Amino acid sequence: MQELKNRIAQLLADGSVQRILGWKKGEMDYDAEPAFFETQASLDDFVYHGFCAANLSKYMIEAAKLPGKTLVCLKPCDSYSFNQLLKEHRVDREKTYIIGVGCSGKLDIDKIRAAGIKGISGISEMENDTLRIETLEGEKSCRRKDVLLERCHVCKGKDHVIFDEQIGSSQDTTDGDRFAAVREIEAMAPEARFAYFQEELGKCIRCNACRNVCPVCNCRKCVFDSTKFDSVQKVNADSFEERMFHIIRAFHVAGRCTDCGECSRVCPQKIPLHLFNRKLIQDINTLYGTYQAGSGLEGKTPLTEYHPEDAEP
Amino acid sequence: MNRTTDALIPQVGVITDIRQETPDVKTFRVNASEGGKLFEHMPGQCAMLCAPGVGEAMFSITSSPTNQAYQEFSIKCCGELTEYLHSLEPGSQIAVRGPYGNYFPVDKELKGKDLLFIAGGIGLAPLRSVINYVLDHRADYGRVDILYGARSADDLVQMKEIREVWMQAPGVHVHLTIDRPQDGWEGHVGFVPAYLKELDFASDKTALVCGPPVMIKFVLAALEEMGYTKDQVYTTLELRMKCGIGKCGRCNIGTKYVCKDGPVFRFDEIDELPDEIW
Amino acid sequence: MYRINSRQMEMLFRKITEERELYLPVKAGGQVNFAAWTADAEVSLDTLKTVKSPKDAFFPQFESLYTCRTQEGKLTIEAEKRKDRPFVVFGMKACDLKGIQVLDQVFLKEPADSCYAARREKGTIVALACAAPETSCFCPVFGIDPAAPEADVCLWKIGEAYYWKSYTEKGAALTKSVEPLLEAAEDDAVVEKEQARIRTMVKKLPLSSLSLEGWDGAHMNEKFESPLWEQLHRPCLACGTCTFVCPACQCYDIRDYKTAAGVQRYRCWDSCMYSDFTLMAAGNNRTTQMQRFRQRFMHKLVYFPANNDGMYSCTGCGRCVEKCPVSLNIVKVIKAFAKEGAANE
Amino acid sequence: MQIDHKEEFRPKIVAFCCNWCSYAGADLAGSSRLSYPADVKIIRVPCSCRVNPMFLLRAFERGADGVILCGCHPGDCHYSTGNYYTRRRMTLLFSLLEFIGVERERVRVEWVSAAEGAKLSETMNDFVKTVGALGRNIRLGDLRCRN
Repeated sequence: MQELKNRIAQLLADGSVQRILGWKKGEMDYDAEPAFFETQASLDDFVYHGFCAANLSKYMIEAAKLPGKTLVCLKPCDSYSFNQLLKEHRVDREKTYIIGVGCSGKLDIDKIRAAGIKGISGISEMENDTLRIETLEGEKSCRRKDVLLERCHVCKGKDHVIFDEQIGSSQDTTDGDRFAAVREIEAMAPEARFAYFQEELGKCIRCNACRNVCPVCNCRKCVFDSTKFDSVQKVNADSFEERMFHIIRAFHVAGRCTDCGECSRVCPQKIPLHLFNRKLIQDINTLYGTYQAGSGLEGKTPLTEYHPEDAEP
Repeated sequence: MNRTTDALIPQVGVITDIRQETPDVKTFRVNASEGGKLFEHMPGQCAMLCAPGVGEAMFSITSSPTNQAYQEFSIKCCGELTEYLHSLEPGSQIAVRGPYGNYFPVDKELKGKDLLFIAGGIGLAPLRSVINYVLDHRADYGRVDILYGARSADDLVQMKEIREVWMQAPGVHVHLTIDRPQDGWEGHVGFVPAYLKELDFASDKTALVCGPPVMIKFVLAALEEMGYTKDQVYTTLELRMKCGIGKCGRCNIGTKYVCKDGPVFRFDEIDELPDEIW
Repeated sequence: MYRINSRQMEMLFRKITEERELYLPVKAGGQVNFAAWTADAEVSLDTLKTVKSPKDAFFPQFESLYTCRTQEGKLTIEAEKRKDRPFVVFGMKACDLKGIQVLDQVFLKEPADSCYAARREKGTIVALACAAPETSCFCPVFGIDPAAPEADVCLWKIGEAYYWKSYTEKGAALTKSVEPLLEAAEDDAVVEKEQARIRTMVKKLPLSSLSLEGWDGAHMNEKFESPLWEQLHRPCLACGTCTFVCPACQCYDIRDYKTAAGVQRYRCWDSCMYSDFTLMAAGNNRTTQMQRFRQRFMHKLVYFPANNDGMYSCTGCGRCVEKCPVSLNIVKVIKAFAKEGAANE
Repeated sequence: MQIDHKEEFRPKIVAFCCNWCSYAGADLAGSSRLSYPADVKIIRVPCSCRVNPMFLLRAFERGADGVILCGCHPGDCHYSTGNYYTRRRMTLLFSLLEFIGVERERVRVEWVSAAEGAKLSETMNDFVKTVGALGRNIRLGDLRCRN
């Protein structure tokens, strides 16, 4: 992290960039928040560690409208999101300086808690892929790979698809099949599938965190915020409404979703929202050829493209 | 005050008359479905009008409490609900709840004072209630000056009443103005704040102001220039409201809820609130 | 005081539901939230914080107010029936209870909200002392004692037993109805020892020493005009997570839904973080996210206490601390102001 | 839904028909005296491509038991390529609906030209029969919209 911090401090000092978009130290070791840094003094609080999971690319939509250049720290998976935004002309490349930061997988505080470690007051990442956790009841430890975010087990790879420079090393964390869960559900009977999603989506509180965090959910006005529309953004009065919201949201990002996994990470009720996106990605791959949103700037997306011999619905 | 028994449940109101005031303002007369008034109110109070399936919004009651027969609402067509209301015919039924909020202190601070009413456009609606109340209790108040302006002569509301009642009433002086010159208009031309300074009223009056935010801002500045202090000036605010009883949180400004602690505020009270009203 | 073995809880729930509805923390889809008890529900009383607060039991996220029907030009308005069945909310924590007291200040103030008032009247609260407060908790900051929730009935779980103490008439009535399952216990010392343990633990919590100095009506405009808001709000996603998990947030929206049986007018929770919160045809007085963000914290920490004898509209439950997608929360806001204040001195 | 009710069940069907082909096809069916059940409510759209997934879900929300989308044969779109996009969209949407456990047979896309009155009639009859056999739509409706 020190190398990264030195470099951004230098770029800020020599006027190459006007501000840094990175992560700021929180109250605890595990609650770093996205932040803009505009002065050298403020950089004291800059951090980059295993809990810096937030994807910063979406902030660049607004940041790119500010005067001057913004330096943004992007993890490998975030760089796909940025690329997708660039492709959709939502960010300004000229006003962005990208440092591709290394990534050894991001950590899930809820998984640590679920493992029975309570009263966490401090966490340090050790060399040997373990975490040393200070709790109210004394010191504990756990293996990194047991508490990684779901998305890190099916990582797209540790290469940045867009960057100005890269800093820091990465470590491969992929040990799962991205579509395994989708296939598992497909193999279930329709009634069981329905019951499964009923239970999962039934938890939805319509906080809109999944939508607001999603880099490609960037419509200026969301259809669910429309006053003309009686199924509104704020409540699931009927179990239909949560299905409606999540189906439409998944469909609106179909072919554009880079599978960054932010929706599932931020869901306060831990709904596996990525399953919808992965199902669509899997279908697109099977029917229209393998496609990874955000991997490049050229070409059309699967839903803005067609082939005369496409499969029938 | 016979408020609806349950604060959130409206009564059925019948629109018994609709008057086209200007191209985009209509005045609706509302009665209870069994006849008579829906409730008693005080000048400056508001009520929630609801067209089921379309929406619900707060409107000031423009008729005076001294009117024993009905309540009136002057409504400018500017959104979904108001557009729908404008499409209604007499005899239509709507849901009404209220009255809500405080009122101009006609029974306290305003008593015995010379009153200066300053209104712009549809902003006359809440003041009209006070003006007619004052005219019906003429002995309790001093001289009345009414300064009313609009974009054009066609946008002045309640002209019939202004000419036939207010202008004829003893001790009442009406000053009309429109923003731009217009054929057939022989009165004053110019913005309300400028005309106010031109008229240069004595500074011992109590002023009641309502109109578009920008007008209110400049009127206040002009009044201060003329020697008025903020505790001599009242206005009525409009913010988004849903419940009308100070609970839903929408019209919250600082420690105040406009629907319950307002809509009528004295300017020195507004000054103490965070600068978030306009 | 009474005692009941944790193995007997199932029977207790069954007994309660003979005469009353019962809401308690239930695990569904891996998450624990307050829900109606059923024989096959996976009850999780040991869960410290349900995802949503139990305010739902008194102020549901969705609630129908009345239905309008128009037939041949005649409008009829039929008010929804108010809650008329007694119910028990079982296992509320001290912070959630405080949340209800905050809601009381809003909804029971004249003119009282009849839907809420009916639920308050019919509801009996059985609270559970917090055996293991988390590091995200900061209820002592608001004068809350998690070792002694002031509910109709309070429980302490000690070993395999729940100690049961009733404080109010409602509590006594509930106790009476389940008395056959309870055994009398004169173990005040045991409970006091447990309370002392909890209080010692609470003192060690990292956020429990937060200072609220300067958060009052007297500093309203100073706080409002602070340039800090501009910085603080920047990571905010404008989602409603903090609002919807909060036990003390009470803002709501009223909307229409066209059903087969007429137009249903319902109210639902709203969030001051949402862009349409103050939007009206004539304009919007809070157009930026900074203003909306500021409103949430100013309301909780300044406007509300100024209007309610110093009672804050935050209970230190720490749900927003755990759930905010970008780890932004009320604690960080309070600390940022404290830091700024110290720097300016 | 009880089996013994099945006999009396008449499904509500919403059909989105392209103005340039299937809507005219429905006209032709009418003038050729080919019948299709009155339970099918046709909504005319300028192109099958106009149909947003939201339209389908709204139809279900409001009580439809089945939704069918009819457009020009691939390659014959009045606007050249609209129906090609429709095809991809609906393929993905239907697959997603099936994924969450909604009966696949409740939704269908059919290409019907203006000359195919008979095909339109057959398609509608068949669709009504298929949806009728499935029974009432429970998984994708808003209960408040039920009578």
